[in-house]
Formats: sequence, C-alpha cells, structure tokens
Amino acid sequence: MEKLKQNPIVVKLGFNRIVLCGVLLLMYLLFSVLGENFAGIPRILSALNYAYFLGFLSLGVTFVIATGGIDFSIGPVMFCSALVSGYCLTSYGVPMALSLVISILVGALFGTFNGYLVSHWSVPPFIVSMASMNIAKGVASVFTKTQSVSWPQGTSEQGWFRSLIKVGNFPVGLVIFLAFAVICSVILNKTRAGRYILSLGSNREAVRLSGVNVKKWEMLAYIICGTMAGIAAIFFVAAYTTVQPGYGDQYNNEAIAGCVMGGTSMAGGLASIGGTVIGVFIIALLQEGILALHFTKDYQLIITGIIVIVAVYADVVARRRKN
Amino acid sequence: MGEVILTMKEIDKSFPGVHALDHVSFEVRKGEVHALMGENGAGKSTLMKVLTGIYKKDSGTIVYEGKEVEFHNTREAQDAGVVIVHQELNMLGHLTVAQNIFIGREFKKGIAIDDKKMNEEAAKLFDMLHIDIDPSETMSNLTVGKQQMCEIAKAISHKAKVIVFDEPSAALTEAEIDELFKIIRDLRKQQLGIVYISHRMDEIKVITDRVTVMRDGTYVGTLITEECTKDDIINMMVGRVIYEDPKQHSMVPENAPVVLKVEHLNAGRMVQDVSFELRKGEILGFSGLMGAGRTETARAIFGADPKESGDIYINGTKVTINSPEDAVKCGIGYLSEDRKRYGIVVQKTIAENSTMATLEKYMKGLFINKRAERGIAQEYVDSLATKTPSVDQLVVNLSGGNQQKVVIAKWLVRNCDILIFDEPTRGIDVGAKNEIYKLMNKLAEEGKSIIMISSEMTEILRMSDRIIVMCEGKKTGEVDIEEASQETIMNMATREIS
Amino acid sequence: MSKSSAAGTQNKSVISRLGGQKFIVLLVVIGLIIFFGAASPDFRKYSTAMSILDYSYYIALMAIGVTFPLITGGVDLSIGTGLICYSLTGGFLIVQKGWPVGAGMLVALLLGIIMGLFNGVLVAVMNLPPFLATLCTCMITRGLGSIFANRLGISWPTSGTEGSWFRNIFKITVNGTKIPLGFLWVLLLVALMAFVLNHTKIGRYTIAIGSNKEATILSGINVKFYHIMAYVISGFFAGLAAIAYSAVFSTVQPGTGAGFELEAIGGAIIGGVSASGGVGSVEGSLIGVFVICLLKTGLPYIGLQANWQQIITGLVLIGAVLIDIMKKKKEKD
Amino acid sequence: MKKKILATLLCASLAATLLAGCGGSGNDASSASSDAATTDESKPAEDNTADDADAATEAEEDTTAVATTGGDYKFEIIVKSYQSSYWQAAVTGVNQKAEELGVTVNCTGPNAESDIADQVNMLNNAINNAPTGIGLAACDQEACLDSLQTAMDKGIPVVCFDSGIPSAPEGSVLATIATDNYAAGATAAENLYPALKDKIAAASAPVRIGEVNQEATSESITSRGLGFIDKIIELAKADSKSVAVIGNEYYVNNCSDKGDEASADIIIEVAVPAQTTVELCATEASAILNKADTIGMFGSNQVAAEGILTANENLDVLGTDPETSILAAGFDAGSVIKGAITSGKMFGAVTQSPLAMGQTTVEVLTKIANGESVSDVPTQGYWYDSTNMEDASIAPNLYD
Repeated sequence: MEKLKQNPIVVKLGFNRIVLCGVLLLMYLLFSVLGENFAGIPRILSALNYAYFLGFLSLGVTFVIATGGIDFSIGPVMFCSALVSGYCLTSYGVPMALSLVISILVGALFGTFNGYLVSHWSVPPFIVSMASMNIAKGVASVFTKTQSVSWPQGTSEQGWFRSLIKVGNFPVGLVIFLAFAVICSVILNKTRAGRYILSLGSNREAVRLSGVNVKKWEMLAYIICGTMAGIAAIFFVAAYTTVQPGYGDQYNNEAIAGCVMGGTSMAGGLASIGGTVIGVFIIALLQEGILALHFTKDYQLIITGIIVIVAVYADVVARRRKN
Repeated sequence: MGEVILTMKEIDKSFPGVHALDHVSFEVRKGEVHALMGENGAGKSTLMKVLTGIYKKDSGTIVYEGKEVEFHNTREAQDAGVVIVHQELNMLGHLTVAQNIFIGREFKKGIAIDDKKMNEEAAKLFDMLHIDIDPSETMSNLTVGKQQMCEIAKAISHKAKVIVFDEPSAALTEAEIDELFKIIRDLRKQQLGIVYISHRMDEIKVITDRVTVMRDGTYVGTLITEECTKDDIINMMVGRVIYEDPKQHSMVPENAPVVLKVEHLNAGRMVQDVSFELRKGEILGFSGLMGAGRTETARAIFGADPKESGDIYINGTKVTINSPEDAVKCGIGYLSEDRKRYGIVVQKTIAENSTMATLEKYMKGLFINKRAERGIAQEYVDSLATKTPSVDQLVVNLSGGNQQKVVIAKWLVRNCDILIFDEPTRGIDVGAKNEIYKLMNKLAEEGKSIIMISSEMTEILRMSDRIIVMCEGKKTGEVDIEEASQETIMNMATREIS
Repeated sequence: MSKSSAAGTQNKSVISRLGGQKFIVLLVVIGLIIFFGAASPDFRKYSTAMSILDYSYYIALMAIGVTFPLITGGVDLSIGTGLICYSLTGGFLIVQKGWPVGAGMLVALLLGIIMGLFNGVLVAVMNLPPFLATLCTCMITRGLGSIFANRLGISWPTSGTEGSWFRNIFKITVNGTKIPLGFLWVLLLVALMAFVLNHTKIGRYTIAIGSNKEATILSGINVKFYHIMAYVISGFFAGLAAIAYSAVFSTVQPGTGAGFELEAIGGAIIGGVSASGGVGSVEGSLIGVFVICLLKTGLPYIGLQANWQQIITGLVLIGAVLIDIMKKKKEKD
Repeated sequence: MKKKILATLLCASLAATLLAGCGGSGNDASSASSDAATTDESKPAEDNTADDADAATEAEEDTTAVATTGGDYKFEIIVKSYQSSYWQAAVTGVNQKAEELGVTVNCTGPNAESDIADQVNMLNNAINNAPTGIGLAACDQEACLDSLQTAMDKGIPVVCFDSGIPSAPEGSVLATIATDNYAAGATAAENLYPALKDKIAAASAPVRIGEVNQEATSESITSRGLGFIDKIIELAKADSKSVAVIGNEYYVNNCSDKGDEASADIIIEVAVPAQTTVELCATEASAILNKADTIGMFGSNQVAAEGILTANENLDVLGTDPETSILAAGFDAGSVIKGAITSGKMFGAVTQSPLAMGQTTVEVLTKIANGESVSDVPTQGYWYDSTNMEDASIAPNLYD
C-alpha cells in the first residue's frame, strides 16, 4: 500500500484522486447491477445534464476556496443569471447569442461585487456570500417581475443553444465542460493568476509582503467564480429549460461538496481541478443512481454529506501526519 | 540554597531534521534563581517545554520532589506546581485579566463562575506583587509589559514550587524590570525554585544564583554566578570567539551615497517621528527591546502597514509607498521576523517561493516558464548553499536556516537594492547563522544596502556599520560601530523618554 | 492630539459600557420600529407586534444557540434544515403514530442534541473545518427529515384540537387578549444563555476557544469537550426552534429549512458576534435577529414586494459588517 | 395513426416489463406484437433521436409474444412535490387504484414544487425505467418538453394530471386530467363576493380584498389567482363598483382590468412571497390582514391558505360574519383548512379531488395500456364551507 502511494505515477495523479476515481467506477458498477436498465447511454446523458451546471459551479468555486474563501451565493447567482438573461431573451427580444453573453456578464458582475467586498473591504467571505445570495435572488425576482423564465425549446428557432449540451446523442457539453476544466487547470497551475491565488490561500501575508497585489488576485478568483456561475446558468437552462426566481441555493452545497470532495482544501492553498471534476461526476452519478434504485433525493444528500466528511477527514489526517 | 527540587537528566529530543536537545541535564534547588542561558536556538525553550509536558521527550528522566515524573500536558505540570511564564504570551485577549489568571480553575458559586471572587483574588495577587492592574480590565487593552505581569501573577497563583521565566524582561521597561526582580526575590525567599531564561548579562549577574549554559542543544556547564565573570558566561555560550568580536569599524566608504532616506515617519504608537539615512553598501543595525517599534518601522517603510505621515526618499527622489507592491517597485525587499507567517508559502516549492516577487519576469506569454523558474531558483540554491534535494522540494520540509535562504533568494531574484532583514537569524542554528552573516556581508560588499533589525546584541555589534536604537516607538540613539558597545546601546534602548 | 484621543477613548467607553454594537443595533431596531410605524398606521397595531414576535421566535432561538459555535470561531449551518428535520420527526410521531405531543417535542429536542453532538465531534475531535462539517450535516439533516417523516408534509395539531396545548407555550389568550408568552421564554432563555456565556465554564471556555484555541489548550482545559458543548447548545436550540416553528406555523414541509440558518447567523453577526470568533453576546444576537425580523415583516407594510425585501436584507447585512470593519479600522489607526 | 402509436407504446411497455424482470405468465399477445412491428417500421423518424430506444424495442419484439395483455403494467407516477397533503391524497388515490387494478406503480416527486430540475431528472429516470406509462404532474410547463419528446420516441405514453402541458409535443401527452384552475379560482370569487356584497355596497371608503399566491410562475397557481381576480372584477362591475388590482406585477398586468387605485371602490392586493413556504406566506398575509380596510382574503393553494390562517392566529380578524370580520377563502383541503372552516375561521374553500384525480390517472393509464382510446378528463373545483362539508358530493374530496 505504502509502496503504491510512493509510485511516481500515483504521486503525480494524486492518491486521493485515484481513490475517488475508483469510487466513481464502483458506484457505476453497483448501480448497473442493482438499478433497472442502468447501464447504457441514456442514463449517462441524464447524469451528465446534472453534472454540467454543477461542474461549472464547482470549477468556479474551486478558485475561491483555493484563496481560503468561500462563496455560497453561486447557486442563486446562477439562477439570477439565467433569469435576467432569459427574461431579456423572451421579453425584450434580445438575440440568443447576446443573451448568453448577458448571462455570463451577470455572473461576472456578482463575482466582482463579492470579490471587491472580500478583497478591498475585508468583509468575511461568509457574510458577503450571505448578502449577495439575498441580493441575487431579489434582483432576479425584481427583474423578472417574479416570473419564472422558460428558455426556448430545442425545436424552436432560437433553440440552437441546446446543442451546447448535446447534438443527437453526442455529449457536446461534456467536451465543453472538460475543455473548461483543462483551461481552469492551466490557469490554476501554469499562470500567474493561479500561482498567486493558490499562494495567497496558503499564506496571504507572505504573498502581500512579496509585493504582490493580493487584492487584485483575490478579487480575480471571485470574478472567475461568478463568471463560471454565469456559464453554469446556460448549461442549466439548456438541460432544464425553466428557472424560477427565489431559488438556487439548493445547488450551493452540492457544488461546494463536489469541489471539496476532490481534494480542494477549505484552509486554502490546495486545489485540484481534476479532483473537482471527479467529485462532480460522483454527485451527478449518485443522483441518477439513487433515482434508478427508487430512492429519493434525500438519500443522495445524505450520502454526499457522508462522502464529503470522509474525504475531508482523510485530508485532515494526511495533513496532520505531514506536519 | 535548599535541597534539589527538580532534576532533568540526559534529556534527548529530536525534531525532523533537528537534534534539538542532545542529552541535556539541568537541576533546580529550592530557593535559588537558576539562569538558563544560551543563544537563540540553543535549546533553552525546548528544554522547558519538555519539562512542562508541551513536548514529549525522546529519552531521559525528570525527577521532581524526589519522584520521577512525566507531565503529559501543562495542566498536569501546573497541578504539580511546575509553571512556565511563556515568552510568547498565552493570553486570551477577549477575556479579562482575572479570567485569564484563573482560566481552567475558576472559582465557582453553584454552577456560576464567581467573577467577583476571582477579581478579589487577582487583586490580592497584584497587591502581593505590588502591581497596579485592574483585574476586570480586558486583557487585550493592556500593554505588553502589563500582560507579562499578569502571566507572572498567574504562575504564582498556581501555588507553584518551580517557576520558569522564559525571557520575562524582554518587553519590560527598567521600572518594570525592577518590579519583577523584587517579585522574584520574594519568591526565592519563599523557597521556590526559579528558572530564569534570559539573554541579558546584567540581569543574570543581578538576580541569579547559578547559571547553566546551553549551546546548540547541548549542555555546556553550570557556574555559580558570584564566582564567574560575564566573559566566562559569554565564552561558554558562544564557544567561538568570533561571536564576541564586534565589527571594529564601518566598512562603508565615507562618500557612499544615501540610497534611502526616511524623514519624520509616523505610524501609530509604535512609530513616532523616526528619521534616518541608509547608505549604499551599508549594514544599518536596528537595536532595541522587544516592542520598541523596530519591526513596525520596517513595516511602515515597506508599506505593509499604513503610515500617518513621513517622507521616504530613494536615491534622493521622494517616493510614495502605500503598499508592499510600491515598495518592491522601489527596490526594497523585506525579510520578516516571522518567516512562517510572513515570509514563505510553506505549501509551495522552493522554485515557486523564489519567484514569488518576480513572477512576471518568468512568464512565457500567459504561462509561467517553469524551466526558467527552476533555473533561477537552482542558481540561488547553489549560490546560497541551500541544503535541499531539489528546487521542487516543498518549503515546509526545509530547516529554518534553509527557509531563510529561500526568502533571501526571493529578494535576490528580484534584485532589490535595499534589503530589510528583520531578525534574520531567529530560530536558526549556529552554523547556518554564520552562513547568513557571511551572505549579508557579501551582499553589502556588492553594493546592496541592508537594514538589520536584531534583538541579539552580539549580532548587532558584529554585523552593523552603524546602529540605530529605538525605544517605545521613538529613535533614541544612533551610533557608529566604532563607538558602540553593549552598554551604550542598552542604555539608549531603555532610556526613559521625557 | 493626546487630548482629543483621550476624549475619544472616553466616548468609546460610554458606548462600550452600554454594550458597543449591541447598543447601536438596538437604536437601529428602535429606528426601524419608528420608521415603519410612521409610514404605516397598520404597523402600529398590537397584532402586528404579535406577528413580528411570532415570526421571530424560531429565528431568535436558533440565533441564541448558534452564537456559541460562532464565538468559538466556527459556524453551524445545519440548524436550519435541522430545525425542519426535528419538527418533521416530532410531528410525524405525533400525527401519524399517535404519540403524545410532549413526547414528540422531546424527540425534537433530543434529535437536536444528537445532531449537535455529531457536529461537535466532527469539528472538535475530527478537526474538520466547521463550515464544511456543518454543511454536510445540513445536507444530511435535510435528507433525514424527509426520510423520517416519510416525505410527508406534517401539520402539528392545530389550535382547538386535542394536543394543541403546546401552542399555548408561545401564545396564550387571556380575556380575549393574546399574550406573547413565547417572547417571555425567549427573553428568559436569552438571560439564561447570557448567564451561561458570561458566568459559567462552558461560556468562559467557549470565548477562550474563539479567542486563542492554542492558549486554551495550554491552560490545561479539556478543549474538545467544551468545543463539542458549543455545538450541542446550538443543536439543542435548533430543537427548541423546531418546537417554536411548529407551534407558530403548524405545517412543516420536508425539503425546506435551508436559509433559516442564514437568518439566524445574520442576526447574530449584526448583533455583534465577530465572524472570526471570540466576541459576541447572546443578547446582541437577539437584537440582531429583530433587525432581520423587522425588515421581513415591516417592509410589506410600506408596500415593498418580497423580492425587494431580499435585496434590502442583503444590503443591510453588508452594511452592518462594513460599519463594524470601519469602526475597527478607526480604532486601530 | 393514434391507434398505431398506441400499439407501439403498448408493445414497448410490455417488453419493458419483461426486461425489468417482472415478466409473468404468458398469454397470447401476438396481435399486439405484429401491430407493433408494423408501426415500428412505419416510423423511421424515430431513428435519429433514439437509436437506443429502437435497439431496445427491437430486442423486445421477440419477447412480446409471451407478454400478458392484463395486469402486469408498471406505471411511473411523478407528482409535483410531497409538501402538502394535497399530493399525499393524490398518491393515495394512485395507490388505491393500482391495487384495485393489479398494476404496479412507482410514485416519486421532488421535495418542493420549485425543484424543477429535480423533477426533470425524475422524469428522465422514469423514462429510462421503461414503464408501461407515466403519470405526470408537471412543476413547469416548459421544462419537461424535451423529456416528453423522448418518452414519445420511446413509445411511452404520458398522462398529465393536476396541471396540463399545453405546449407538449403532439401525441406525447395522451390525456390530461386536470382542473380548470381559472374556473376554480372564479368559483372562490363567486362564493366569496356575495357574502361581501353588502359590506361593499355600504362602504364609504374603498375596501380591500387580499390574495396570497405562493408564486407567480406555475400555470395552476396563476390561473387560480387570475380567475379569482377577474371574477371579482366582473361581479363588482355588475354592481357598478370599480376595482383596482395592486401588488405583484404579474397578476396586476395579466388581469382583465387593473383599474386605478386612487378611484377604485375595491382594491385587490396580490402578495407573492419570496419562496413557497408557509412562514413567508404568513408574513405577507398578515401585512394585508392588518390593514383596516381589508374585508376579504383568498389563498390560492394549500400553502397560501395555511399562511393566511397562520397569520390570523395573532390577528384574529377572520370569521364568517362580514360585518365584524374578514372573510377568507382558501383552496384545497387538509386538516388545517378543514379545521378552520369547521371552527368558522375560514369562510370556505375550493377543493379539487386529488384522490379521484390520482385514481383516474391510473385508470386512464391502464386503459391506454390496454389499447383503449382515452380523452381528457376535466376535474372540478368544488366550493365547500361549513354548511356542506358533510355532503356526499363534497366529503370524499376533503382529504386530511
């Protein structure tokens, strides 16, 4: 076992990541054996639908958690983006392409707001999240006059945006999502932004005293997070069509869970995009499998909660051993 | 001097990479004040932490009141009567003085804590110690000195039989030190065993009965204070004569230009109207007691803390420094006293830490040029002789001295002309210390200008070309190395300001 | 210079003697009452006060409890969904299984304590970050509540029916006048928990842990135990809040409750609990809760739609914290 | 055409039952099988969307021969939520009927009516389970359309209950069992208005009628709300009283005449809480109930009506005498509302028959599976108050 852990390939990929992958595969096998008609493309496509928007939320929040912060306004922000842009689309006749841009912009705007308050005013991220969660819900509701918004169907003229998810049975969304994951991974590991975001999560003062403009980079993490929420909104409506004002917070926990499960540490400084992606797939598969076994979503929540506790505990123990 | 109350025999303790205590022995008698001396990192604090159960010893025995004991935590030690007054204050800032003193053993009235009685008892303690502190004051509102007094009161309130003072005087004013000594003499009269850890030679002569000296984690010897001279002790502490050698004269040419000029700098209580000049190739020592405002001055110059007023000139040009970013742009680098908190990012590699201040130079388009980054890091690992298997090593795995070198490398990579070294050798073992000194001298020779903040007199005297002394946020003196001596500096450092 | 700073400290001590932020927030509460009262005559009615109080009980109870984990420097996100979980389970046993109401209430309280214990163990013994640990238990309680109650929405016995005596705990009608008994209990509990916080070991060590955990351990205190206790208190009060919620709103729906905790935590923070721990008071949290409740209940009276209420609540929260941050900045300078 | 589709559906579902391991004793079903085979060939359009489904159907064709024509049906029923006892009654109805007919049902539903995405997932999952048929009470009219298409492509018949899906793909929803919510809302107005009439006539200042809707998004709620508003406007105009509608923008903008608040005799104030929970409905309701000029209230579903009653716990302004109290009309039943009507706190309410609705859904699904033709089944909203609660026509619809 120890030997296995020392194997350079294992080290490179990360032991926890490999374990998580194993969990993912095991779950799939388990569901295939136990569930009705579980194996096969349709279930996977259905699970992917859930994984897309959740994945984008998780990718975004990975950056914020890497700085040692937190953002649990992402769910409501995603809904706000989808509602505002969708309302522009359906009620003001804004073209589809522009609506998608608006969605991303709304997300980025909230990200900027959160980031500014956290980095420049040192408001605790927890409180900023709480406030902007309320604000996002309120703004969405005011903007849409408390109406839910249904995005155009795939068959309609403006339904082309749905091919972002799939064309025929080909999961375009998966390609896009993985591409974004790769981009995020590159940003996090190969660029200045990522270096500083991770470093300031680990030791903010040391980075600041190195003459780095930490405010800028910290804010950037929140902007990335908000922007991702805006993109998540597009994938949400492409899969589920309708968004209702006043909600969205149910997805915060799952997004954060996916990210943390994958090995990103709440203490900041450690983040793994690959882990986040696997974590998200686990949650999405879980929710699909739970349904197939005729259980309710409740069990999914409980199992997710337990997996996160186990994953984080493993992380805590590993760290303690290191120090 | 009474019978032996505490004996520590052949205590051995290792941390990963450091042999902190190498079979050290030590004893305390009733009614004596036993000084424990040694350079920083000699192992004094570690020994005391082993005694009070904070660290677990690897081997050796502790005999207390005739029985072999091993305390598993401070609570057990306290209950047995062995109490430590920590160097780093263990106070709970949000609680009151009395609440701090009686934490963990509150007086109770039914289920309620009897704060009134605690205040009374604390007041009695303070009366006994002749200290004027309101027990119901919130701890964080007190000055460092007062907080120290509270710690002492707390120790005494434990009905202690052995009290360890870990550098108690570092933050105290003369008057407060006198108070402290009065208290210690009282305690000695009551047949308590007292361990007194300090750097200050004068104090040792005044207050202690015996002196035990440690060096590099080993026991060097024990002397009767009355029978030895200051030099005897120093020789035992230093082991090498070189330490005692002050720099004889400044290495800086007369005509060296002024690179940094600070005028009337004000930043809170700890920096009041500080002005000085730094010349090219100079090592400017900043001396003073703990809490004198040296670090605060450095941080204000560096833009790490906001300043209220004052002008800074670099090479004669006035500059605005509002953030470390500005300072770094002006060519100033700052090596903090607390590396772990302010210097390095422990979860990152040597290479990543080395380019922390200069990353924009190691980019290939949008991406970090990792090869170039590793290259420059390797260059400095070689030139600073940092001991590490590779530049990809996480900094957390390095020893203190090597971590310090990584921080130095960070600023050298940046090519800063002005370097502020804040306690550059704190927590670094002696061998590495010498290397750091050599390095600083080399840097100065190469034309870098260095501000060195140090609490170690020998360090100040050995390294500085010129010395500025601070006390309570004000500059109280400036001497060239030729005129400097421990006495003159200490005099300035403790001068009461009218 | 020195003179003015001396005057400054004197000013500060006047306010801090009156309770610092608590005092300011109390003024805000009074200001809000006056404002709404002036803007809407309907707001001035006794019955409005009753509605506000009714609405405040469960948030206030949660806020009292969550003050403890907050002061240790942690947080408890599980209280909102926990409340619903306990209420559903208790109600299910009463309505579907025919248990006596008292027993159902006891079950709710017990569940709260158990969940608190679980949270405490996760945080204090297993060293999980409080935010994450309670985020997980938030999900878990949400699922459990739904499962325990068989996914049914539960209506606790309504007034007038058998077993509705528990409603009188919070509101009793004497000669046709409704007496907000619940407010009395809340005040008593605030007094009790303020006592616990300030005058017992549990409270003292709660503050100590939030102030400097390392130093507290070094003082030889069984930090784990007291750390767990903070979460147990929080869980217990979530249990109490569950009873209050059931008594006031009758119907409990599975899947709800997420968001309640934020109102309670928001209230506590507005009331002066520091997000970084060590500072806070139970009475402050109560006052803070009333700011939130007043906004929630008062804004409809001046004709603001629910969606505007959310925006305003968000802004007020940030405003409150910003004021605190500015104040600290000023003090530091 | 319709018959062909039915046959396809039947075939697929029968096969699915087998695949799922529930295959029972084999009677002769060859006619169905051959029918299915022909329809399959005649519908190549399916190919592009569901290769998989086709593969499945093909694989199943051989086995259909042994499938039964009777009992072994399996239906997936998806309700909007389990939050209110309305849905519990519907599920009870479903289960009762299923037992009676000897079919298997699997009821699911999201935790809250707002969890639209969850419901879509459940629907997709149900389709993947390849049941004989699906009964759906859609949370949202648009979100399910794609899935309905898939269901149709796979030959799974869908029956909507409680709420219709007007824009569903042609042929996917075979029947809708729902109440005309607009008419049901109007029913509440028809019964409430006469009781308030004298007071309105006598009033010197404008009077206020409040309406609490849990949201402004779903078809059922908005129709009820608008039905109520429009009916009041109509009735008031007949008495030559003017009406103004204020509050939530959706209802104001979509009612027949929003009027002018300044000059109106009757003001209808519409409140919508931020989320569909009882405590938020209660907060909104109490603000309206507290106004001195309020004479009537309407809560357009169980949650909203319970919210009004919760608010009244303090205010104690509701009753049945228009002179001394505010009259409140509710919607749906449940122990809280029933209790309030019995004790005279609530004037009356409109109930639907979720129990019957559930039963009918299963019945219709079975009929489809048997190859019978089906059509929409309109259900009704019944007004009930303390006087007629015991009536044989009402009592069965008053669930707890």
